[in-house]
Amino acid sequence: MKQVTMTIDGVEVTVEEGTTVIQAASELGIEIPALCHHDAVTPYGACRLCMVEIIKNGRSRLVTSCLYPAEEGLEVKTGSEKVLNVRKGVLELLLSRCPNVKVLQDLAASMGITKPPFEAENADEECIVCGLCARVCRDIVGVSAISLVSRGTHRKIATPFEETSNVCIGCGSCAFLCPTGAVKLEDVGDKRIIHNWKVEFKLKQCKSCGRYFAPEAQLDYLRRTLDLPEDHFELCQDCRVETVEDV
Amino acid sequence: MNFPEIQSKANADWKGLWESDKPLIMVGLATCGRAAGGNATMAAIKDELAQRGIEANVISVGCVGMCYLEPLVDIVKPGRPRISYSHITREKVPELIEDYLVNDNPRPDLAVGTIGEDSVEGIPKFWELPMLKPQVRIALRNCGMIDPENIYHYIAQGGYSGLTRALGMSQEDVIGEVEKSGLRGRGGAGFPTWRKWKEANRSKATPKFVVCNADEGDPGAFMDRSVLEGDPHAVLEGMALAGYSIGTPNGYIYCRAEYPLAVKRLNIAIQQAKELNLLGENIQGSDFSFDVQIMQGAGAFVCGEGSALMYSIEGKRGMPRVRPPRSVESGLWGLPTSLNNVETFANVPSIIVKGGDWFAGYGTETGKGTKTFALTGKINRPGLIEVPMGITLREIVYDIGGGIPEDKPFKAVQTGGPSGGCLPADLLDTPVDYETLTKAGSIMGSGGMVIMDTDTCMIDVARYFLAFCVEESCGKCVPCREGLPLMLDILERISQGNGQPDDIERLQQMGKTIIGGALCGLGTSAPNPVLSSIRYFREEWEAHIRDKRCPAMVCKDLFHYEILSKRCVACHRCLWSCPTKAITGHSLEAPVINQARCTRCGTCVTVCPARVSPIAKYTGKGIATSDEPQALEEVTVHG
Amino acid sequence: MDEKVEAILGKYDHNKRFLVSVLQDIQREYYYLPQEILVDVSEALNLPLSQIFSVATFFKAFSLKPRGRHLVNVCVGTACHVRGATRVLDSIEREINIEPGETDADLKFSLEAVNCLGCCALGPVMVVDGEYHGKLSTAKVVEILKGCE
Amino acid sequence: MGQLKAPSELEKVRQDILAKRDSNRPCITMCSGTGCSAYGSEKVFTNFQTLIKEQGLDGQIDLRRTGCHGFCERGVLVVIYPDEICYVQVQPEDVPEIVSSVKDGKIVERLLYVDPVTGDTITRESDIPFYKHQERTVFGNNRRIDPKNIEDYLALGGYSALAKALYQMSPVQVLEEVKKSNLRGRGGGGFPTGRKWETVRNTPSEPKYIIVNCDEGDPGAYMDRSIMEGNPHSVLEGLVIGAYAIGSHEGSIYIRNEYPLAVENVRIAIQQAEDYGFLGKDILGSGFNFKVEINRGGGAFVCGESTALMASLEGEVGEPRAKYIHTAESGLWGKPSNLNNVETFANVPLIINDGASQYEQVGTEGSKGTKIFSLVGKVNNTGLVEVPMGTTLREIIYDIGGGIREGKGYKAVQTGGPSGGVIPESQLDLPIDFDALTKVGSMMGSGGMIVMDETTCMVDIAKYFTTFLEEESCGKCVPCREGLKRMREILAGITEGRGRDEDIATLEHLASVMKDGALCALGQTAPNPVLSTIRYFRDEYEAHIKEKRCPAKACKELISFYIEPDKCQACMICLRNCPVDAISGGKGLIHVIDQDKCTKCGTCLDLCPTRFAAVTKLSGEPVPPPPSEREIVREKRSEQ
Repeated sequence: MKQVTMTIDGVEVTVEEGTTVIQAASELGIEIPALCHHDAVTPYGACRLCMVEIIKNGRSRLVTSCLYPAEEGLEVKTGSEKVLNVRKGVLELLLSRCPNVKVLQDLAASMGITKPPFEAENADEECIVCGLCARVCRDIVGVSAISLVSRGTHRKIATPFEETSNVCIGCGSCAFLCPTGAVKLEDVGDKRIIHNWKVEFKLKQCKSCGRYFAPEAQLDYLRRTLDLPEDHFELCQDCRVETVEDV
Repeated sequence: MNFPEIQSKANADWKGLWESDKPLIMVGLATCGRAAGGNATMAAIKDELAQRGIEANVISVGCVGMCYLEPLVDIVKPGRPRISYSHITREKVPELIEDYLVNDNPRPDLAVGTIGEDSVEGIPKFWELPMLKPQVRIALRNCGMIDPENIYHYIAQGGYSGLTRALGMSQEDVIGEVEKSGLRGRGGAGFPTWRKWKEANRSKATPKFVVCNADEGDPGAFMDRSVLEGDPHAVLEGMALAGYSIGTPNGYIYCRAEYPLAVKRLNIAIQQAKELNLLGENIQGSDFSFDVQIMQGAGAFVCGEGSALMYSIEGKRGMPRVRPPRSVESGLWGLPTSLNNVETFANVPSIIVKGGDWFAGYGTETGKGTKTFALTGKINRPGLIEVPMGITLREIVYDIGGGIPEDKPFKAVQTGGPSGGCLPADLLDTPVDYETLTKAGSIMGSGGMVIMDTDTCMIDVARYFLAFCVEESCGKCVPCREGLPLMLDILERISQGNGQPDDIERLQQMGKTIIGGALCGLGTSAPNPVLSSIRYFREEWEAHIRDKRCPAMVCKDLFHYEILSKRCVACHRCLWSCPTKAITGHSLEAPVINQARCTRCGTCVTVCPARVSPIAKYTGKGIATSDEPQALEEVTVHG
Repeated sequence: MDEKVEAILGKYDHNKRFLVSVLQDIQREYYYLPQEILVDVSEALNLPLSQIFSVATFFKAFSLKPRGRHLVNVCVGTACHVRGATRVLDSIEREINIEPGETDADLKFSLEAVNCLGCCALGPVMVVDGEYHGKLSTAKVVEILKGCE
Repeated sequence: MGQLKAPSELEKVRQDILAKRDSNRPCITMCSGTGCSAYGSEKVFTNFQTLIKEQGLDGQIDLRRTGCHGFCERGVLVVIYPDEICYVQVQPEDVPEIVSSVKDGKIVERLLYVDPVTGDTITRESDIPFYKHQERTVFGNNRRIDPKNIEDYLALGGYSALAKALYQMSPVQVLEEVKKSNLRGRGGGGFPTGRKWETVRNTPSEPKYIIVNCDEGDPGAYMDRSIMEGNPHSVLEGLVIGAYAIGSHEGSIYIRNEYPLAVENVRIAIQQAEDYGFLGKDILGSGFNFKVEINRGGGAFVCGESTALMASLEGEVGEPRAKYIHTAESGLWGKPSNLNNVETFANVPLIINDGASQYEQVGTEGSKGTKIFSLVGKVNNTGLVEVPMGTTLREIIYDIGGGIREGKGYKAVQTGGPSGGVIPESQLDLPIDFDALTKVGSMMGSGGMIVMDETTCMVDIAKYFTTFLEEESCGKCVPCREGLKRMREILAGITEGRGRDEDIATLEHLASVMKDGALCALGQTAPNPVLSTIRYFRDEYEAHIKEKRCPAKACKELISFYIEPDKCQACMICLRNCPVDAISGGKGLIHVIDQDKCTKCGTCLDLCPTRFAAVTKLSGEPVPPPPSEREIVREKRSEQ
């Protein structure tokens, strides 16, 4: 694949065409903050934290590094005054929305923001509406149990009609990717509960050790998508291993 | 019927087919077409027509060579040019018939191109397509254009007029034409065809034999198969011409058992030719008689070698013998024999009809005419092509082949099969003919051309071909029987990460010895893949031996997979589908690969749904522990 | 499935890209988007229900709650605003005591505040059951609404 | 009517239509735009129909419904040809008188337009100042055409530009012509149309899409609606020419669902155009194919943004995406897509017919041609006006608009809708074009022009737009979603008397974050209304914040209604009509407003007879204590 060379904060880097600026930066060990971005999921450009300043044939411009593709001869500044102003402003807004979310507090602190400048509507709010959960559910897991609903300030993530989802498989990828811990998932005994989607799943029990190791719905989904044999999930992730000799 | 009458009938039939008020539908049903579901398509077409009560002529044709477009269906509608449609699977048939035959919408979105004078809006001209424009079709002239099971189709294209013309010429004149054409053996070595014939003609002993070598053993080459399947009469006519030139009624075709369709079509063709007295006793009233028998090989690569082939026709073990004497003096049953390969024969009729000078008009000083290649490997448009000698590899790879998939960098092209070699990117502008290829360390061979990108490991390729030769060696001579396995052992240990510093030199030494000492063509060329690989890709060999690295990440013992947790969504598809249960981890965790149990089968990579796959490949320093991957070279596998 | 819905879907030959139009037609038919019908649509168009819900809640024109017999659209476009649309809206709210987006208990009125009906020259404007009323005053509004049965 | 297969056939059809028509025969035309129908134009029309039938006048008097004339202020508008006699504010009951006057070739004086400024009566439509100062090249035909009848459009030379393009020009020539004309997108951005077309044309991928943006979301602008309703064929013609130029065979018209009449008329127009062979296969026999479909928007301002619009065309949520790859290269279904707004397309036939050099004559250096504005708000003659680029605001507001209502003072004009800004008196002589407006901190936008007088509060306006945008924000990106929310909170605070000194600075900080940080144009331009009001009316902000005073007396929480005792005639009107019974007093007793009960609905102010004008608004000053009972009585006696 075609290679392109560009400079990020003065350092030159060569990457495959199609790589995004944020990926290129991380190859240089420059970590650009981002909350709505995850390598596995198609970039979205919603949180605006990852904005960087690019200089292209003399003209400077702010772009989201999670979306902007690496270009030959591109000059990128990840910490210019303009960039920091936006990043700071965004963090102020996010912290004011969710004053009690650790990730945001830390990021804010690193930008010198000590307390939320605006009053929170609901101090317990943890969701920043980055949409990662909905996107991973639709694009990667492939069940589309949840989606972004309504718009503007009322925007939130929900199941259809905010009722119990009948397609959710309880895989928990939404919780796994959620940057703020807003997706509340817990395994209790033989049940997995995801409170946000009002769902409850029976966990499969391991024939050998008796541990409840994964939601039956998820295993069933995996069997269908990967077409695996009926009895493929009799043993848990650990016990199945003992059935094979090391090669 | 005399030949003129046959011809006029043929032309009439052909005209009737094309100028009939019924649509003409042609389905590509060579092996590649069938593999792509051509038979189902054919059936579906017949059903659909029946259901709708549409009258049409439906025929099956051979392979046009564009395997990547199969199944191919051509439709000729009255008053419209012939339109080629690609990927017409069973499901697509109804809509195509509905739209084009019923509603006269030519569906440019499904069409590849139009063949013939007029054009259709939105559809390019078939022969103007980038992959066809640089091609010149002589041996393949009829492939995909006619029904190979209908001799009249062949005759309508001017078939057998070469033979009938020759019957009015002296043997010397016929050989003279072939000499003028500069035609050389297409089987690999490139020995001038006319000289074989002249010598066989001169030699006093009788009976003499004409043998067609259709024992296409080179893995990844299939042009002989396509010619036999798509235009069997061209080969028969060529053989008859050879028979006439050297003066013998005896023809043999030695065909691989793996080519049942070719054998079937040859049988039909021979039958039809005999019925029209274009083969058999006193062809067209002349005193020249010629008959062809088909012998089926039993799948031994070595039998591609002349002497071995003839032994096996005689019913003996297919082992080469020392030469001289060459087979033109003492071949089959010790009698004068002219052995040529399929493509060589397929060229002859045109030479006789259009003249040797016409044929010599194509190609280079040393290599006249055209050559067919089976273009395969990491290429966008794999298939069968026929190009004038002297065309550059670049033109073949990029103009005709459409370049490398995903725009990956070109790494090497392998020609000549197990006897050939790999040429690197900086030789892309080499004009293709016998001498240049040999000079570059490969050979023309029968026409296999395998394209490789940066995901191909040259050591692995060399190992593959060497293993092939070890398999196929007849075991008669020591250098081949004993030497090749020793070389193979060294390659094995190199790809396992146990290479010794002097292995490269050792391999080169052994290679020279075998080339010098082996008995037949198989042995003397078997080291080529290794030697050319070392010649052009030495640093890759050293990476394997010195750093225990496989840059292409192919050699299973030299790379490993790891799951980067920050890229993982914990969907556990990989965990549960890993065939060796090498992936572990609990629900809501990013799984981990147990390197001891991982067999590098890559299943995890294929099932991972992530946009940027979290499963990274590492090579070098043996198996790394996941806490120090940055110490290693990482290649991200794009999901 | 309801043949009315089937007909609507047929009109757009079950093409999912016409989702918005489909929903509009359904709303015209039922005055809102009944849940069970959206479920049918999701099966018929083979679209995830979550996506349909997402679209249905995104666009203002759609209502997931039943609408009243009379739909009152008040223009709150700029031109109307500077000519006192806010006061008009207040008086409407007072009259039928529901807020924009709401429907009263006995399903008589639904009130919507629309960003510009494109009758800026007549502002303030409202549309009751498809009929335009221009140059409104608080008094005139009350009179019009009283006229609804 | 079969499909036309050659320009000659088109010309023939036109001749036939003209032949059928007698230009001397009186023709009653009536505006049937949404404005006039709101005044009951349908009733007027049916009255005409029945009357003409009853009196057996059909054949002698033609009757025609036309598109919007623009002078919505004075609807229902009726114009009698050939003399172009213009009647305004026509009521159904006026119809008989009009009909008989037409019969006897007389004029109904009382229905003629009277200039509020000069006071003289005007007969011919084009002499009315509102029209006189306009140059109605794009919009003018509306009033001559029955939008539901393609023949009217053909009669005026319709589709000749298409014929010319298809038969006398290559696609590239068409493209060059449009480039040469310097036509800029009328949707707001003002991007050169020709250049956009060129990019789409030169992007190798197929198919290419061309889309009409009729999702007119800008509150206060309705020119696209009026063109779509009044002259849909002019847009279709421009669309097909555009398609030919860029090599597209599929188009879509994205139109607001709130515009039912426009949807209906364009649907009919498409049908007719297909019947005549101006759309569909082998257009005018040229071999060029183009089909168009209608998509109705779901009512989301953000869908005016190209990427959001295309997303919703794909059946997705109308959410914008980053435009690092322009829609001209990868838009609808990832294919090259060209999006222009209604007015832009309507300009194209003119350019092709008269040639770019002709077109360029009108306008300024950077902006050629004319622009349609919806002149609304506190101005006497509201309606749609089309003027050459470069006309000054003063000309538009005073010459055409007839000045501010009720003799009040001009304060500002707001242009560019929610993405634009306000322009103060000091800029009244600004010759308006794309660049000039941007320079003064506003923008052209789609052409909304809302005039504001001294009673309009600028902080309230800023709050209005911010609230509007907060509702319309798709909510995808943080700066827009959260930023607008906070801005609105602050502005609400200011207008409700809770303003703090640092508020203005905070607003400016939020604005900078949104300008640089927001994902799409909606968010990036969202702060404009706030910034431009601060820029020009900072004192008004400060009055609110420091003195808790609303100079315009508009902010409810900062004003109180007060009945001046010496003016009150105790007429009981306000008392009876107060919706919350906040007014005490009675027959002969001076009325007093109970400030605690008062909801400030303003009914008392509206209803208090102007000759008394006893009700006033106070702001920033205490409400005088109610006079005691006794005084009231003495006051009363002394009057007799």
